Amino acid sequence: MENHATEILLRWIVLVPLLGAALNGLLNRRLPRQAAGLLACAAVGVSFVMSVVVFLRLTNMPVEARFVSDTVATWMSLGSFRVDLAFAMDPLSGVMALVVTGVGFLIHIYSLGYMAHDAGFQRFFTYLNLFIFAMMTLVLGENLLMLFVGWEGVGLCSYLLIAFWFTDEANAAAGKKAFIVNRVGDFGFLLGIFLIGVHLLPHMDGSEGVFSFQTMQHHVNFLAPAATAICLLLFVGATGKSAQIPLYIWLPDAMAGPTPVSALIHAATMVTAGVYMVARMNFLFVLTPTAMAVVAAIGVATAFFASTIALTQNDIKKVLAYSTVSQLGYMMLACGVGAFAAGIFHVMTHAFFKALLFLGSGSVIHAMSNEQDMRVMGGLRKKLPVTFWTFLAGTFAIAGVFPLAGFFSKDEILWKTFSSAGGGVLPWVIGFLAAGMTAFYMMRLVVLTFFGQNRATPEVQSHIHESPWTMTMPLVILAVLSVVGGWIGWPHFMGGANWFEAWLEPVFASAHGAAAHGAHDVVQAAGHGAAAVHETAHAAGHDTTMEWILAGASLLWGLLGLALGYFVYMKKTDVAESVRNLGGGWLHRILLNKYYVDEAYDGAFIRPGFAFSKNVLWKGIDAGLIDGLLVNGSALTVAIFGSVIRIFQNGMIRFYAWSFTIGVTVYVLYLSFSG
Amino acid sequence: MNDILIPQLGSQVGPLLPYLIVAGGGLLIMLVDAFVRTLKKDHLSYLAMFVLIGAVVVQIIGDQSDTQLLNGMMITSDFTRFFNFLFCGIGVMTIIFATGVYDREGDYRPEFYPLILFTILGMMVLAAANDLMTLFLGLETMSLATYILVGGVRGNIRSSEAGFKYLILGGFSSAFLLMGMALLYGFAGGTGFNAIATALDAGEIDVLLVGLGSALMLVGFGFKVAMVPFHMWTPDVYDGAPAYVTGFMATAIKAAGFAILVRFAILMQPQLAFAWFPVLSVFAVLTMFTGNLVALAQNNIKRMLAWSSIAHAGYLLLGVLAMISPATGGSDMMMRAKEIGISSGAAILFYLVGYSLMNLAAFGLVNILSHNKGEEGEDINRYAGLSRTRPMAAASMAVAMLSLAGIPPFVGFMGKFYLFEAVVRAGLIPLAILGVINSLISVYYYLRVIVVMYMKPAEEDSYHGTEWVSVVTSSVLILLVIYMGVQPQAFYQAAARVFLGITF
Amino acid sequence: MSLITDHILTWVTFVPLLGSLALLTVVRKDSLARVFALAVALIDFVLSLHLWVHYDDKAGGFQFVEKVAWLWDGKINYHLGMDGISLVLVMLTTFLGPIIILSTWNAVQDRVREFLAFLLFLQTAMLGTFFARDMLLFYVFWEAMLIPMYFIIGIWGGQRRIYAAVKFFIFTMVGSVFMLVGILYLFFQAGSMDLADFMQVPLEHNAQLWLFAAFFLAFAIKVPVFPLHTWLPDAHVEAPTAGSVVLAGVLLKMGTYGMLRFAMPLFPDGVTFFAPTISILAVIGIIYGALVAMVQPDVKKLVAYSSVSHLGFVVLGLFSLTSLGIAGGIFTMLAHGLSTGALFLLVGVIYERRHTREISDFGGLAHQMPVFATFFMIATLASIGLPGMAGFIGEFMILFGTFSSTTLVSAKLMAILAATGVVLGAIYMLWMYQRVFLGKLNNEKNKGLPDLSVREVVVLLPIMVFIFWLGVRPGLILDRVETSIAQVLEPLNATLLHQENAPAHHTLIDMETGRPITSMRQESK
Amino acid sequence: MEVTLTHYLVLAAAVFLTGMVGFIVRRNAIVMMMCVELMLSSVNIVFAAFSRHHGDAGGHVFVLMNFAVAAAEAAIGLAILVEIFRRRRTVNVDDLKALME
Amino acid sequence: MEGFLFWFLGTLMFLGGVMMVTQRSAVVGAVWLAFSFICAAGIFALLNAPFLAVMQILVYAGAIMVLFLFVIMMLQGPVLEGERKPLNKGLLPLIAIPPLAVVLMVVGWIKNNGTRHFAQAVEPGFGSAEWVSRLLLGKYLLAFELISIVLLVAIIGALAIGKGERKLPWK
Repeated sequence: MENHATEILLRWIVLVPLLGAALNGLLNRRLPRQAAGLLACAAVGVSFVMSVVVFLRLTNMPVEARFVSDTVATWMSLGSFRVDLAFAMDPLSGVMALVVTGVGFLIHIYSLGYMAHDAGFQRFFTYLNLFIFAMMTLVLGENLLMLFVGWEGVGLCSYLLIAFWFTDEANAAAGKKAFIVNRVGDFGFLLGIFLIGVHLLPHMDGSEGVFSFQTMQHHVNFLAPAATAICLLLFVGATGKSAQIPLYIWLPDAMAGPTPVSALIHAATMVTAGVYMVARMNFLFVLTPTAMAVVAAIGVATAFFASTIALTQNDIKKVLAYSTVSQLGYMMLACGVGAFAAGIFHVMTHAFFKALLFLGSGSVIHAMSNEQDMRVMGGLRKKLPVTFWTFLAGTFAIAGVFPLAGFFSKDEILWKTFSSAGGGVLPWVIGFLAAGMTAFYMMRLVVLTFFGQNRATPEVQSHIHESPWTMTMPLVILAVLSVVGGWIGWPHFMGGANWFEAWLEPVFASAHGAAAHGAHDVVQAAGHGAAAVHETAHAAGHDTTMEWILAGASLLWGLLGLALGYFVYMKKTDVAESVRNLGGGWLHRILLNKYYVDEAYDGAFIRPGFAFSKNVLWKGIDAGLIDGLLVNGSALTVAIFGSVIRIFQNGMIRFYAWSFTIGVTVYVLYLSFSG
Repeated sequence: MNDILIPQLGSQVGPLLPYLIVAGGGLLIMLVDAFVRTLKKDHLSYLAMFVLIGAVVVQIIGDQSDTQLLNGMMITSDFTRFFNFLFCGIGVMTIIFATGVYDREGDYRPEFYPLILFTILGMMVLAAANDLMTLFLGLETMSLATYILVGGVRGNIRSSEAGFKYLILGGFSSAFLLMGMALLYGFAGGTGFNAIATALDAGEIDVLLVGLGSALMLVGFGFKVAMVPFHMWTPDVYDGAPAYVTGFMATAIKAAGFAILVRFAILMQPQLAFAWFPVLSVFAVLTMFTGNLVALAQNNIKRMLAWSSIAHAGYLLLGVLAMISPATGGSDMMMRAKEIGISSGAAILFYLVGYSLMNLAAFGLVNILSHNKGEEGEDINRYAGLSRTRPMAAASMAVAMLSLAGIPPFVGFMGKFYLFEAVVRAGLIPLAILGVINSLISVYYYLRVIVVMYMKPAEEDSYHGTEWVSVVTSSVLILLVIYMGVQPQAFYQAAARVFLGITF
Repeated sequence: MSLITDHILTWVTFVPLLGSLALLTVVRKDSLARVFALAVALIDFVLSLHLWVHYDDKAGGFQFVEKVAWLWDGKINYHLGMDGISLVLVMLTTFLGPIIILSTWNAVQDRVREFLAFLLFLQTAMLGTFFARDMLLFYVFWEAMLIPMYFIIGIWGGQRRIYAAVKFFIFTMVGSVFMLVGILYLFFQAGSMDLADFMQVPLEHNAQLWLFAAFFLAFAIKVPVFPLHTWLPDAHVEAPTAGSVVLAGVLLKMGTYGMLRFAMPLFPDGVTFFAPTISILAVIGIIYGALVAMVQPDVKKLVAYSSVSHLGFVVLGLFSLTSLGIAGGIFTMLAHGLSTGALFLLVGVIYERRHTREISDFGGLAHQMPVFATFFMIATLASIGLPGMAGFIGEFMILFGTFSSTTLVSAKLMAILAATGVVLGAIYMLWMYQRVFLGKLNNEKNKGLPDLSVREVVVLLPIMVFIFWLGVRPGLILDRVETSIAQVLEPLNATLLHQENAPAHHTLIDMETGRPITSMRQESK
Repeated sequence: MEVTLTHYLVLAAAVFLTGMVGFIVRRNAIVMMMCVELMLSSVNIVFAAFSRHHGDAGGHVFVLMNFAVAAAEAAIGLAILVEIFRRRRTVNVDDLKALME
Repeated sequence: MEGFLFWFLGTLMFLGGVMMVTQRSAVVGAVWLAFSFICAAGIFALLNAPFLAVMQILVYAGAIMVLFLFVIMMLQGPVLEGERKPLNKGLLPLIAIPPLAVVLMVVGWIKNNGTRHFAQAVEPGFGSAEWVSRLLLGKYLLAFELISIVLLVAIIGALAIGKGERKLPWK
């Protein structure tokens, strides 16, 4: 009975935010601001509590049976094809649920203050709740299609929230861009789903959902032949949602939205959905080294590439955005090398410190009366103490300073990259360099913002003030989390238990099980997967020295980066200048303009597409060919025939008589010749 | 060498009564018009209608036997009775419409009433003909009277011209018809259809006499039903004649023409296959296309309807083709021949009735909507906004147009359905396809009238007519059009019964 | 009561006609006429609910059958019947009926009675088309539909209304006349106009191809399938709002319905022969429609072209020859009817206020009319197939069905190409939304536009509700049509099975059991 | 030499054609009507010839009918022609241009 | 003898027709036509149709042609001078097509089938006035009655058209 109750909770975890959104949305202006805000926060809070309850229940269950599911109804059903409207929680989704609702709750609180004076207060919280609903559907969805529902839902919410201040054309455009780019990714995602369905449907009898994760895992051997294709297609979707190359372009623009949105959606939760999905489908990914390699490559490339751009940006949020992209690259890299646990671990820690950083920057922007350009900031250390210290914590965390959260997750990822069969030295090196750059540009950010003299107009300066408690409180909490958050993953070689990995073990172990009795052509893939796990599991046992060395190296490297950043932008600013002008400054220009990728897309696809559609398809084929030539043409031909015949109707009796006789003659001749 | 047979006449008066009534009525009206001084406007029309209705009534209560009268000069059968109904009905409608504009300057024509009665008499005789001579005389009675109806509008040069054109070309064509008859007579050695039938059954067919003869007769009939290339008089004459006469010609005379065509086709089965079928199929297709294509270009509604009537003649000719189509081989050849004969014949008759209804409705409205003075009188654009000034008339006109275009649920569609069904049944699918293509083309110009009436704003000189009798009459016809479109069964069966007794 | 329930189909079909006659004769005042027409439509809807309740979808087949001899003593009958496929479309029709009438409350001020009469007449014709089981009856209703629509466009339409009306009429006629010849041929073969007897006619290969072509042309023009679509944008743009809604909501479905009901089961050879070509055309239509919609300056025209794209999906689904694809096709018919209907209603709302539909005349409306913007957003999302809304289910099943089809040549490629339509859909709809509703409200004329009135909300709300409801509980529809689909396509399966590339399980025959899926459904219970 | 049926038929044909051609070439309405009369009389000859050929009376009666009909037609035609002449002062059919496309 | 008469009358009849057609003056044309009709009467006579021959002269050459001449005289000038401009020579080939075609056909047919003789000799009294009139009132009574109607119609028509405007009696 009791567990039934907890199962029922699952649907409410998802629905309560929806109710909140509905109430807020319908009542809208009629609802006083405080009420609206509290309603929203309460909704998220409740679902956070419920998530905790269910999560605790999981912890009480035996390791292999940690799975709670709640089937609401049959969604689609036609013959052997069936999809359920169902939710489920296992260790993986449990973690995600906690992160989403937890961080989400904090950011709701924060928004109370941040949006206090905004006209669309109620609308904002409607969207936020809606987002939590969608995100929870994504996380708790029991099958791939439910996940897809959430997937599209969060896309919609991000669209709505990016374009929240829609009166500015740019914001609207950014929102649209985000949605469409995501759609491109979803295109691949859908095809992946189809491919799965095609291989599973024959073996269904309508008693179980086709796309249910359990079903897929159970019949994984039917999927094995197409594993590579499926995984790559799914990964296309992931690149869209998690802003990987080549579809990352929407994320920087997405910063047009209110800062809490950037924190919640475009840093902490939604963008990690891709990683979550890959991890979720790990049992399939491990069967295909190719796909894994691609994932890893894309991930590490993104990590490096984005951080180079971040070096030169002047908009405080843009810097954070690109850093987010590169961090996401790390997560993908982890998944790519089979270290799903590490990936998810980084998802969590990153959620903490990146949310923190964004909220901090929000607090700064708030103080600077909506100024985002770092070049006119500076010297805020005194004026915004809380913001400064929490921000600093976040910076060290992301830079991977021991013993902050970032250190553990990032270090583990790098180590796995180095050690596991899927990885190697090259990816490690690249990731390592990226880590250094991360530290550097974060320090640059901090220095430009908080140190030195303030470069803003006196009028602005006069308004600078520390944010209200509703905003600082979440900052503090998140700061604490980003300090201690990593400890649950304290690695073995430091004598920790790496509880986090152990917790996720059942989810990812099952993958290898499936791989083991998969078709024989994927055996060595399975072997590799097994090897990876084996290694992670017993790393503590033998040669931890290498691990120590790498950990130390990355720590030093991080510190070095921080120091360099501080040095360059605090003491010797001319150095920065000279670097910028390196080689005629072309390098800097390229980085500043993000490698001109947007322009490239624009020139390559968008403009030609429109021109083609307008001039060739519409004006040319539709109006010209079909309507003009075929339709009106045939009509004209008929008319012409008519008027030609009219000519004979000339009113001359004698001509009539003549044609009459001609008719007769023809007839007579025909008769005489036909016999 | 048989004797004078006045004594025998008594036995045959019964079946002859309708004919006698119409003839006598014509004479009576003539005398009344001549000698009764105190005539009021509608008296003559009442009288004429009374005569026609009387003829119909007598027809209904009279004997329904199939007999040959007057030494086989004519017959009475369901066939003739059917057409007598049709002709008399059309006559009544025409008289109503004519009376509607009776007091218009130039349109007062007391001679109209006797003449139309004689025209109808001629048609009735034509349909009942069982002898080349009867056929010819019926045809000429009809034609001569029509020449006068067309050309007799005093003070209207267009009418006179139309009349003369019709007359002189009619004479020209009847010369061909007569030549054909002469040759056929030469083949059969007798003018009676019975004689011809026996001669045909007797075997060896003289190709020249039969083939050329029936060909020339087809030419003659073709002239009457406006078959391309013998159609060219049609638009001009329809245009020049007063609208009510045009309506009468477009319906009654066409019906008469097809009556005799069908009659003759049945008579000559299956020898016509070689003499008529190939050329007639070409002519039929030409007729459909010419009619529809030229109608597209018309601005004058009477000319438009004239051309459309040519097109409809084309559809009907398809029916005739189905009737005479060389029956496909096989054991059940005779069976199929009969089946096809009945279905196509019934289809033709049904179509004639439906076509007459909708065309009469249209012409009745044209008759009052357009004062018959010169071209601009019938310019379609003068109907602009009619749907506001005279909704009833506009609605009736619209339905008539849709029905003519063959859109369900109106009789026009049902007629086409039966007709094309017969054509397909006879295995002439290409012809059926050409037929539907034509009804497609026709849609455009029929819709145009509706467009003008309903979708164009009214102009000040749009329409000035107050005559309501015609409008009501047309509306009644329209109700029939709809009813027959929804419940055609009874009418079709009546039409089919006509052919049950006939051997094909 | 039994007087009604025994002839329920007749009642449902002809109640609107009675209403329109009453409008033309008895009811004289415009205000009264509106109420009256609305009442009639509502009554019809209630009557149709009886069908919804009493239709037994497990049994399938044709129910509520009525058969009265009409012509040729029983060879041609007044024969009505309804199966699941008809049912859902009929419900759509009767559901939209009152909404449409309510939507014209203020829009139409000129000749109100005629307008409403035509609307009701149109409804009768449409319902009859869905119910007809006798080919001639079907054809009569099918053609009769043209008349009211022609007048609605031509009299109450926009600038180029006459051109549009005539174009609509002629285009549709072009197809149907050839179908008529085909019907006549079959009638000659079968000796009866009854669909069931048509099924029995053994036709040799070539005849099937020709007949299929004749039938398909008629339906393809109605759908419309590329490249026969050019009448649609004109008709939509010129038609008054109500006209556009009926057109998009129901009329276009006639084509796809006809394919499913007649063209496909009657001529299996034709289907298998033409399916590749048709699916290519469908895919072209999807992409082409989307691309052209993208560059339209006129909102209504944009929606019109989006219809071309959506119905491309439907056609693709039908000719994927998989139960999934076909079910998805039917579902999309509904979804499209709702979402596009809603879109046209919304465009009508703004047109009523501003008398323009040029996208460039708008911008920032969301600030001025938030409620309107919200409704429009929902409709937009529904039409781009956001999960959780009706559109998604249909598109997903269609694409999945196509993707998994083994009978269709290069099915996977088709599905992939078609899936790009989903992306394009998002592009043109959102771009339009952005230009109309977002940004600054800088056009003076748009300042002070009133937001949706209560009536307009009442008009739109039911549609919105159903958009979501169907999105979450598609079973509502799928359970209804499942059996019927299998039954409609039995003959098709027979042929497909006889071909060497026999279809796999997930077309309608299950591979293991060899039984049609319907039976398997039972066993899964 | 003996005169056969064919001779008469050929004669009739020749006369018929003469009338036909005349009808087409002449523009004088009255002459055209006379041409029609010519054609009719050629038909009469055919009737008479066949009547003789079969020894059947029908032909003769038919010829008589043709006389009457020809007369009637001539009467009406000339009447209308006079009516036209009143207004147009011409009987040239090419001048009858009131009715044409 | 018969042969000579046939050729003589036939040729003259034909020539009369040709002359009628080719004459520019209507009056002269009418006279030629009358001449041709008279020859036709002779042909009738050759065909054992004395009654027809007589009627031909009375009705045709007599009544009808007189009617024509009367009208021609009435209309005077323009008719006498006939067509103003001569026939367009360019059209001749077009006009010649039908008759030539027919001629060719007839010739060809005669070539193939040769000539046909009259079937039987005629019985006495064939074609006599009494013989014909018996038929008219006997077998062909209907035709006789109908022809009266035809003539009646002609009378009505001539009157109606000939008479000028008619006033509405009730106005």
